[in-house]
Amino acid sequence: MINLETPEYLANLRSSMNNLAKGVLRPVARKYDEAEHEYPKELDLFRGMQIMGRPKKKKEGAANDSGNGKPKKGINLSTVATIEEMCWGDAGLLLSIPNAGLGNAAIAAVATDEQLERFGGKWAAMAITEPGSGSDSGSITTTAVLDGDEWVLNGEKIFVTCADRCDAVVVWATVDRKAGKSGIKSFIVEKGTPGFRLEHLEHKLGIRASDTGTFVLDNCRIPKNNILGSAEVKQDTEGFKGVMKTFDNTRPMVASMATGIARAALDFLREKMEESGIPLDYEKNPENASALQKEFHMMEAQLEAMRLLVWRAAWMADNEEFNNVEASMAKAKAGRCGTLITQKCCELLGPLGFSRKELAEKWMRDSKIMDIFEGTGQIQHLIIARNVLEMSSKELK
Amino acid sequence: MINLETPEYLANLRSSMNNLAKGVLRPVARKYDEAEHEYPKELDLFRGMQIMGRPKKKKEGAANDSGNGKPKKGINLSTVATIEEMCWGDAGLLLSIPNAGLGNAAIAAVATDEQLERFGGKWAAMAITEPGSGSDSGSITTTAVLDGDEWVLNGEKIFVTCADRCDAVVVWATVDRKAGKSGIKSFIVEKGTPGFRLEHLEHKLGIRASDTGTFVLDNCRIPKNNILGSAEVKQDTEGFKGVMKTFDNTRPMVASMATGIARAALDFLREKMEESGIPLDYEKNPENASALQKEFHMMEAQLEAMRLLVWRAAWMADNEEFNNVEASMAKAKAGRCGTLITQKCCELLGPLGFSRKELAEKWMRDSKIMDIFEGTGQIQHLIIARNVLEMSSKELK
Amino acid sequence: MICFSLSEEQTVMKETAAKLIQNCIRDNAHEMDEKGHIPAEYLTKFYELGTVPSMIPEEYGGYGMGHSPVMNSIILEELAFGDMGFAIASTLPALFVLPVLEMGTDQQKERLLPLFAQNPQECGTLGLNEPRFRYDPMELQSSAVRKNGSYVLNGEKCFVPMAQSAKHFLIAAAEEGKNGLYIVDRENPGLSVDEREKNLGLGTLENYRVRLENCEIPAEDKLGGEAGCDFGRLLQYTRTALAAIGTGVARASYEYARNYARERIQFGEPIASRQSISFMIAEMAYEVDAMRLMTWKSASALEAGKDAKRDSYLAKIYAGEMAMKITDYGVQVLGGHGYIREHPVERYYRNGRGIAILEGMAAV
Amino acid sequence: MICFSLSEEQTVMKETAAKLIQNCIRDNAHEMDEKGHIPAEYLTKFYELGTVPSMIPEEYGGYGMGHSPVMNSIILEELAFGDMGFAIASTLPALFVLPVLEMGTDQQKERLLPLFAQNPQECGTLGLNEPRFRYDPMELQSSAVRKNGSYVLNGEKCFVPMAQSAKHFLIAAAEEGKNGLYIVDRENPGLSVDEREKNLGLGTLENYRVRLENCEIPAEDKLGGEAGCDFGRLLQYTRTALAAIGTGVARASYEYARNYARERIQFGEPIASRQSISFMIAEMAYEVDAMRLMTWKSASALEAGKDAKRDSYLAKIYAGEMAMKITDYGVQVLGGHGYIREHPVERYYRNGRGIAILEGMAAV
Repeated sequence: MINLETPEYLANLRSSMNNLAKGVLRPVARKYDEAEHEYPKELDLFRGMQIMGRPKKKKEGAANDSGNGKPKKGINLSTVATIEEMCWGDAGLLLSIPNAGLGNAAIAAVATDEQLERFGGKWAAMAITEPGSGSDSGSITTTAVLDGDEWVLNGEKIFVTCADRCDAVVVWATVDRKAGKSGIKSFIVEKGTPGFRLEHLEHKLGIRASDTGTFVLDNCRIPKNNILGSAEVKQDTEGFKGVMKTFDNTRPMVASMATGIARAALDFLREKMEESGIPLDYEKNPENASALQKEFHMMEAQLEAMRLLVWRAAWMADNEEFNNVEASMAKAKAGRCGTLITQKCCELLGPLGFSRKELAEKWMRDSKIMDIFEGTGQIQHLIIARNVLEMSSKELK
Repeated sequence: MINLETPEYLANLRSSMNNLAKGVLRPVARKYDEAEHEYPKELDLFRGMQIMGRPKKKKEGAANDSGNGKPKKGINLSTVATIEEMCWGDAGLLLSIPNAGLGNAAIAAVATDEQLERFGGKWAAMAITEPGSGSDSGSITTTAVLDGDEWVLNGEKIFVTCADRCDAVVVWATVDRKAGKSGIKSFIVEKGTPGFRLEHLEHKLGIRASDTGTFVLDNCRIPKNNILGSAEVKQDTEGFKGVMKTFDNTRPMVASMATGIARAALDFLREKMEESGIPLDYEKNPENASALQKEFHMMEAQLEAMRLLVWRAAWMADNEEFNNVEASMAKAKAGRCGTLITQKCCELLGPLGFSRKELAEKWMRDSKIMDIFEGTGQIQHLIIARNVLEMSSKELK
Repeated sequence: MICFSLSEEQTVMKETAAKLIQNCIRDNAHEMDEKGHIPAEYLTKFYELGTVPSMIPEEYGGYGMGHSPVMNSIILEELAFGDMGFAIASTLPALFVLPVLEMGTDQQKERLLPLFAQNPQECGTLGLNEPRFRYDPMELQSSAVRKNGSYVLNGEKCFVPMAQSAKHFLIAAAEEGKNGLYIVDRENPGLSVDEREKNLGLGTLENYRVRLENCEIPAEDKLGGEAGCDFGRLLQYTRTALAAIGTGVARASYEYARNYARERIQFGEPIASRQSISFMIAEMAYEVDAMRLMTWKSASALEAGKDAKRDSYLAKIYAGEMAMKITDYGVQVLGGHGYIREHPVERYYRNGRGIAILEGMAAV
Repeated sequence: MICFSLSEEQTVMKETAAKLIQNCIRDNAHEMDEKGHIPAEYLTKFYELGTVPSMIPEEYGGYGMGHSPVMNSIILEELAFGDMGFAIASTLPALFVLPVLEMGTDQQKERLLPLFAQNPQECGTLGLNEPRFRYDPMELQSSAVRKNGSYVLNGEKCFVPMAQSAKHFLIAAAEEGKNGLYIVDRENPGLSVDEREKNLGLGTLENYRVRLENCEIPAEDKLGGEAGCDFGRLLQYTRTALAAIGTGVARASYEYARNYARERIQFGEPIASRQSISFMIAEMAYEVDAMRLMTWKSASALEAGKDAKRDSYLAKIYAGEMAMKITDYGVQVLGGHGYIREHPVERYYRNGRGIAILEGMAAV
């Protein structure tokens, strides 16, 4: 039965996570924006905590299943709610939380128990993009060749989040270039492996607390059983689709990041409006309001829409419904609108929106990445369009 | 030397045309919106006038050439300025002005003196679109076959403006389907020609004063010398490009229609704002204004941008500069923004924007066609993009 | 617990409404819109579903099934997916009954509810909107003045649905700056129904201007009695309803444009194969979903008996904005064909503009 | 007569500015932005063009070539195409000189103009903006109070370019609600230059907070003397200038994104072959043109000596809106690469936000 009232457990979770974000992240948000590439040592606090809510072992995932077909208190919904609050605190810092990398998500999703044993406790980054492949994940050229008991990896990976701080990296490589997408597999490469080199760290527009780097793999040899999933190259692209499916979980997370940042900007603007004696009214004709009020309300509505699309996608994942298109909807909407909201807030804040004395300008920089990584807004629109139009990637490029 | 001050002759022209629009068109705008398909007899007044400024004879076009290389008082700029004022009065009525059809423009542009003699005084519509071809003018299937001294035409043409009222129609047909675009020629078909039938008139969202119809050509025989331009099919597409080039002149006209309608809506809104004691200020920080003021000012700015893009394209035509991309820019911008402005005005007007007691709702309906006919906004963006990116129609579909 | 999927009961009701729309409205809406008339039998078909007696307590002759804003939102979307005017016309009895039921005095309920419980054709309506620039439902110009044992109403109302046939009116007016609702009978000589209105949209629906000139009613006909009613609550119900209707109109435009884009061939391929078209379709798809979720969030709060002032306000302004945007896209996807009244997207475009402008045309 | 093309003189000047930018700024802007510093020799190169002495009459030691808002708009766009901070820094002398020249008393001109005519490094600046929410240049909080033969200024200014090096300040303050400009020397003990500001954009430009605490100046240092100056006219010059700068920033983002889209291969083709990318490029192209035309329209009115209140206001708000939109598109076209500071689009994005927020940073 449709019920979009926020349940109490979630309201409590949001409130406690917001306190955490307010107490721990917000106070150092500016510090690590300025000290780019410096590890935010305040985050050590989170090493033991399961903030991103990822199961440590395969079997654990089923624990939440109440087994009676009723909606579940799901881990995905809790996770996106947590992420929103943390990003309200600081998005760059959230992305730097130890042991909560995208690689960890991939490992949690498909690793064997043996692999979980070996890598579950490590901070794992994810390396997909290459200089020549951005949105086009299917065209990656990093190769993995089996040589005896080892895979030999060669290639270059860019835009790896937590590149400096992670313990291991999940690297996407092809075992058979002729096989196209079906040849793409992922491999766990530990830091310190000979031939695995962190080339440099990027200087970015925003989320500067997060370290983004480039890796070079130069005849890098890793154990044979460091491959995630099967080594078999199937004729169809099911395998690749399986890999891409992990994004169905991560896209709502990124969308929730966008929601958290946008909310931070709106909360700040509301504070300033209240200080200036500009009340917010939710009853009168919006056309008769001041420009600030009307624009605020419209942004507020956009924020609600973003969050609801995110929560729906997460709720579906919790209830084992296929949420590919809903995940992209959340990401497309939140990525774009989060960017626009933070930009507009800076405008409405006037001089306070341009000065680095306040965080508003930072939110405008941080939020921009949410419409880009984990698939740009354009890629999300493609996914949605192909889905609702029932067109293949050949019919709709 | 850059000078975008409106010259006095143009200001005078605008003012007198606005008086005409206010006195003749505005009073019957609602009447012919409701009496769809009825000929607005008030327009007979314009039969003798050269409102749309098209030369009657080939040679006349050169008369404005001051010959000293200085900017000219051009006919294109005067025309778009006139059109804006007339559409401020009523767009559907402007489109119904006798002897000022698109077909007349085509005849004026390429007819021989002999053809001018025969057809110059007639009201000529233009028939391009077919049920299967909208934006894709190159794919038309109406055929023209030379049989002795006559062309035999077969096919169906839709969306013909002034279909009922015109005396003749310029019909696009192919003389050689294998030749693709180079096979496309235009022919003057007079009303009453056997085999030439007005099938039906359309009921439209807006511009209802203008009669839009469908023609069927069923073994319709016309004299051999009713072809406009050469009958020869060249290997290249220069001929087709030449035909398309007439649109470089008409796109700014349509853009100016959009500008005129949008201005009508803004003027009405301003009037209501002034009556309500909401002054317009052009000095204070727009962020501190009321929602109405801020939105009004932004729409006003959009309107200025629309008009300047239109005037530039027209000025270039007057000065014999190739204005293909600028014409599309004017159309893309004005088509889209005109639609948005009229929609927004209805919103801001509240109940007055929904009632047919006022014209605001009509302007919202009328303006929508400006983003569609003479090439949709999407087609205009394609033209602009191909041009600035230097890509062919194969490279950028 | 939070839940994004329909219950079995909700699914059944949604499908019932969808079927009715499919059978009676979808193919006839254009003709209804041109003629400005909804055939009575279509309305009867909806009345037969018994939504009004359902919500009326047994003591007043109804079925006493309660009142579900979420269910009503689901139904309204389906109805508006068929036609916005039909959605308003068919749920009009509820728009009258709901305020009486929720905020009326016992005496008012006793007098009015049995009429609607027993006769599905009983016609009541709500006069809220006022025909002026800067109209604000929270700052009504229509006035109610207490005069001994009665109230005297003055003012002008627009967009009053089916006023010509209505026997009972709820008239919104301000008494010393405080908004209230006043029950006025059709026979009251101070109430006159002016000419039928012609509007941009809502062609199928008979809307009228209603004039109140020294219209005197007994004091006990002020809804809720001396204390008056919770006018803000009424707006919460009606704004949520307009958001639901906006969702339906937008979805109709979206689905039509989506199907058209798949079938229409230009340059040798379906136009949907061009990103400029397909990205519009994608945006339409997720904005329709967002509108629906905003509606349901507001309806969920109402259903839980909570204050939905903020939720209903945001749902309404969002739906107002997006209904226009999406129905505009709908016309644009069809290009020239979208401008011809044979295709329904132009009707959705006209109706779509109404969501932001109108207030109080339906309630959940 | 109306004319949309550049004269020979305008073309020459435009190309001169473009060449300077190409040689000194385009390749160094990123480093300048990161280091927060513009090498003095680049500024000198611009000063050597003599734009400031050109506009100063011969009687004050200048060339007396007059002052052309259109020409200045053309130049500002080129400079901002290189870097927004550089555009402001290099034209800063003109921002000080112009109000003195147009609105100063003879005595003020005699004292100040020769300094700028003779020494291209003479540094004056304008303190207009105030660091607060709802700041409005027409409602200044900085105050000027007449006290016998002097004025006492109080207030806080932000975004004051190169205040640390400036010898002369024009401080905007309100005397009994009427805005005026007050000439303050660097040495005045009531004026203090606070820390250099860190901002979202304008990284290359040294901006400072300036504090006025009971800052006393002789009464004759009120610009324009007793009667004051035409403050609204100053805003017309500065708003037109910001529109020109916005055009330059937006054009820089547009051209970079356009070239990138042609070269970047994804899915086997240039990304420009996708409509979602190429339509952004098209929109960028015509909006840059629209911004420029709005700027030129306002500049044409100023050049003709006409009131440009409305034109300059509309040009500025349009440029504010579009500079943000276009520079956002610029980053989006590059995707992940646009987020890396190696590519200039992120700098344009940060600077682009400034157009709507800032006032009085340059004059045409």
